[in-house]
Amino acid sequence: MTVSTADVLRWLTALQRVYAENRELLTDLDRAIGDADHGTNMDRGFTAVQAELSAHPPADLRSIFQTVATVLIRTVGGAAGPLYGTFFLRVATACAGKSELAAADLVALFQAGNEGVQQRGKALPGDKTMVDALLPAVDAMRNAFERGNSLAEILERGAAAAEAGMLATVPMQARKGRASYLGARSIGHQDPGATSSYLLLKTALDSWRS
Amino acid sequence: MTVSTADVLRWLTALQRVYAENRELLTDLDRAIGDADHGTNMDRGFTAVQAELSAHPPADLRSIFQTVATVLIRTVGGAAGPLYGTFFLRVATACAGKSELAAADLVALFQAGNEGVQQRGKALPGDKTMVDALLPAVDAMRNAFERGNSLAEILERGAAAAEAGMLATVPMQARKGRASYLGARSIGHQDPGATSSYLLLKTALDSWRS
Amino acid sequence: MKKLINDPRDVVRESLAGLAAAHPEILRVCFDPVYVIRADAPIAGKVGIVSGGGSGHEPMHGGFVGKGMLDAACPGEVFTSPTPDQIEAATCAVDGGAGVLHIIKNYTGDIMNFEMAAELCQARGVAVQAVIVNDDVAVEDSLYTAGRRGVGTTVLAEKICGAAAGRGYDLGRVAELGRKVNRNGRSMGLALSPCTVPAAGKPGFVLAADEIEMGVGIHGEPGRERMSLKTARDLTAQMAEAVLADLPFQGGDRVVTMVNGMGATPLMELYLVHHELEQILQARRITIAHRLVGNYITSLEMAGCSITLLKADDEFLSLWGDPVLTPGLRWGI
Amino acid sequence: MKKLINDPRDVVRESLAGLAAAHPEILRVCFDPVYVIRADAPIAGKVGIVSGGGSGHEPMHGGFVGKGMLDAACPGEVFTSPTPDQIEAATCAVDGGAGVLHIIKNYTGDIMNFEMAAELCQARGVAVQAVIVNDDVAVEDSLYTAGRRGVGTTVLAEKICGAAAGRGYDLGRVAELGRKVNRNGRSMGLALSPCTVPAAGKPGFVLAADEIEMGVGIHGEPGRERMSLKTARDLTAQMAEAVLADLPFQGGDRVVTMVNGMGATPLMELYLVHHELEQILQARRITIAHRLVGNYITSLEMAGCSITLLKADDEFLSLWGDPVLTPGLRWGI
Ligand SMILES: Nc1ncnc2c1ncn2[C@@H]1O[C@H](COP(=O)(O)OP(=O)(O)O)[C@@H](O)[C@H]1O
Ligand SMILES: Nc1ncnc2c1ncn2[C@@H]1O[C@H](COP(=O)(O)OP(=O)(O)O)[C@@H](O)[C@H]1O
Ligand SMILES: [Mg+2]
Ligand SMILES: [Mg+2]
Ligand SMILES: [Mg+2]
Ligand SMILES: [Mg+2]
Repeated sequence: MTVSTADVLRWLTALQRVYAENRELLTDLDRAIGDADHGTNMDRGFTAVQAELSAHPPADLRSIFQTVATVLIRTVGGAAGPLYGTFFLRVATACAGKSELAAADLVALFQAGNEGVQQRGKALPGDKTMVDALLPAVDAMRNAFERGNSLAEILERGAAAAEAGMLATVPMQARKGRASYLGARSIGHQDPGATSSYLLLKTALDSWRS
Repeated sequence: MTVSTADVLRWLTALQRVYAENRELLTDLDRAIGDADHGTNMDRGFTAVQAELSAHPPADLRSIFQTVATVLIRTVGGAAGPLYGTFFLRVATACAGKSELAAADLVALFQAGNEGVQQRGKALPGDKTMVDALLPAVDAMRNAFERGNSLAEILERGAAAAEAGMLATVPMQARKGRASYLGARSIGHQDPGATSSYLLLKTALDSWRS
Repeated sequence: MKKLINDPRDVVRESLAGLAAAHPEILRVCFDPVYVIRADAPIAGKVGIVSGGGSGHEPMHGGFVGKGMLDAACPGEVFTSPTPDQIEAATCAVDGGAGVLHIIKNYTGDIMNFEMAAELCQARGVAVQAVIVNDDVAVEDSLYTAGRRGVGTTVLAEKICGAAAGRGYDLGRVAELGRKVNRNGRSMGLALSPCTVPAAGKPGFVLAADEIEMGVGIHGEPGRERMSLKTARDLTAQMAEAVLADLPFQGGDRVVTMVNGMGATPLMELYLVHHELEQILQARRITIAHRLVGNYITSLEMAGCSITLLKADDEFLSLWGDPVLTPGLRWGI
Repeated sequence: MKKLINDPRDVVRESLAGLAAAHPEILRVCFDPVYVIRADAPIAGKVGIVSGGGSGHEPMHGGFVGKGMLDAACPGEVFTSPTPDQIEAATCAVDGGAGVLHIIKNYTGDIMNFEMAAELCQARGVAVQAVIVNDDVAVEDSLYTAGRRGVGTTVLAEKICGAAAGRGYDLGRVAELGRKVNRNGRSMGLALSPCTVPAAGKPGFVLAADEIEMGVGIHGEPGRERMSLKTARDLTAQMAEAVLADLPFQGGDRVVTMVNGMGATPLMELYLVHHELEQILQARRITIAHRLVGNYITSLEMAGCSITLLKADDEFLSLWGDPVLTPGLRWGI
């Protein structure tokens, strides 16, 4: 089983719904250790992505992700904009020439995306950022792939690892981003960006499992 | 029995205490139909009067009231400053040459004070102002005097009439001062200035009755 | 009560000390009695312009003292008129031999204190004339009230009369000009939240979470109605209609507009309201010649805004353009 | 949430439309992408000065666009960094051939978005340099944080760099000057009340009736401590001590001071705080060469204030005096 262009578009459509539904949640998390806008930012960004994709449907996978990246960069702002923008820029490059994604492609693709986030933001695991959800997810997916698991299983492992990574940010002290200004006061709160990153993977699973 | 310079000074000392004690009450009344400062204004004024009287004790009755007037005009501000200032200016003039006040003097003195207030503020009875307490008090004192009542009785009638006049302002619609901006919304509230005027007479009674 | 103050009784004086310290090149503050005066007053041969009123409306009036506007301002206690001794001292201090104009907002206390002061000044041989500003359309005028309240037009009158005095208008002409400004200016305001007089310690009124006071006075006096919060578009339209209908302003008129913040309303919202106002006026073919957007006549930390429109003729517009150098209003210098 | 707005999603654009309408002689606003630009940009041969950041801090940054200060400002959504496409468009639009300086407040989002934009501009052949302002002493700097936040010194850097560019400094020199301003500027603020991002609808934090946040950030970020309200004297002293000790400022220093309102604090209180600050500095024989008192870098309707001190040399002071004509800061023109 592989992921088709249509699957990718379903994923992005689902992401708009998911970030709209979790807008308050993400903003509340950001209120605790940031500036109360992460939910609004993500919602604004993925709503704009949908608008752009339906206005000008791109030809292939690469240009779909290229569009996602530029729209997010243009509309999200804050820290999340350049970070998720870079994520999808790398994903787009990783899709170059592909018309559908096999298990290996998926792993490579999320890995490239996370590398982009780390290069742009210089965050390391444990800094209490989206990297703490993305990196474990990528590792889990790679292991599952190497153990020859199915695409659905790979996505399940990825989402599960992302969720664990997201929850693991609670006891962390932030070392990057706005939350780092709180020093020890950032401990005990779940990181909004790690949460939106978990939703990214969880939604991929839900959209592609079937 | 007559009112001596010492009695007048006791009255003024008592007035400082009375307006300090009723500061919140007068300000709350002014909050309902004005700008929430009448208590503060009266307290500030009569505290300054005491300070001035003890710093430079005036020689005679006239200069005592002259001092009261100029200090009130200088320190009270708002509508009450010029009004009570004019009140005591006229009282001072009415005391010219006197070293103590007999019943007739007292009546004439409060009458002169009220006339000053009316000339300065152009208020008529029923306008919901201090005049609604002062004018009935003056009339009652005059009647009592003409009926040959004692000074204590005259003061009692005056204070009682002032209190009735003060209470009578509740159903009135203000036609002068800040409260008039409320139109019909000023109905149902007791006028702060009528209340401070009642206190003026009530305190004279309490200070001189004995 | 949450304020950046020390003893509430010292607020006015300590704030004035800060005003003086912040603008030594523009003004001085005298403390006994209290008034704010142009650093270079008196100006020989120039009509002096003096205003005043309760404190708590900053930058009005002290912040409008300076070249091209006020020669002196008399601040009373918070929301309480200044006293005759202050006004007398300020008036005599700025008299350059050409007399002094008093610009007074129409409140019983202000009127009576300025009246007493004028009597004292005239006794000292200083010619004084008064302009009474009563531009608030929220309160209906009638024989049975103290009349309309003086609000935003006061700021425009102080600028225009200040410029005229600078050009050498004599006392009679400056006074007539001030009355013309008042005749052609109208204002209306609203409050989203109340304000607290420091000495009182409690809000002057209370509004529910979704309630506003339409037509509020600058001391928190009630206005036309308590109503529920609407969009900036609807609220601006409601204020503008009331102001436009009152003069009335008509198509082809040129106006000076002021969108004024009550104290706690962000500039972002004031610009948004100004945007709505411009569209309303454009639709009626009323031309905006000059505009002010900001905090000019405030009510402590009240949230809300007011709109002032002045129907302008060539004289107003020409005087408006003259240089002005005050803490609150500055251009051309 | 009580605000004078329409749809929360339109606040930034509608407010910018009002800014443009209010100051046509000074600036224009472009909407796709969104930026505020000097009416007469680009100025051939002059280094362009561009700043930007989240909206909600008005007049910063859009209100500082104009002659002698910024050539363009890029407003993001409320409290959210602007995006690279805005910054790229604004930068290219103001480039007069001498390159463009980006003045950036030290927030991860701002840094990353300006970085991406700079890459895009350089690809288009526009020389770009950046000055990062990180002057907030409330947050301890360390290898384990994103570093200190950028606050009040940004305003002073924009004025001084704008004047230098007007005098013909080249890009390298203006950038170096901006970094020198940042090295010599320190700030600290406090909040008496929180503020509400329109799109969020709820306050960013909550304070008890007697509580304040000492060292608050301009987005409502927590500072050094939650403490109970004290007198303006004590609070000013606490902010001043933190600022003075950090550089450190010493007797004999000349400084430019800014007592800045967070949005809902009356000017009366800001002047009172300035009065306290002047006394503290006098006692330490620190000379105030220039002062600002007012709302310059706000946080929506937050109540509170911040203090900024800039240790000034002759170059700063001379540039400070140059004429400036913007909606938020104006003199000499
Ligand atoms: N340097 C960084 N690297 C990776 N992720 C980061 C970094 N800085 C911040 N983030 C993520 O961005 C999230 C905040 O995003 P958002 O609230 O949209 O931006 P902002 O903080 O500018 O308001 C944080 O929860 C964190 O996960
Ligand atoms: N024209 C007037 N004549 C007589 N009394 C008046 C007049 N105007 C106002 N007052 C009195 O003044 C009182 C208000 O005084 P105060 O609150 O100290 O002044 P202000 O209204 O200026 O704040 C009113 O309650 C009323 O009794
Ligand atoms: Mg955020
Ligand atoms: Mg009152
Ligand atoms: Mg009053
Ligand atoms: Mg943000």
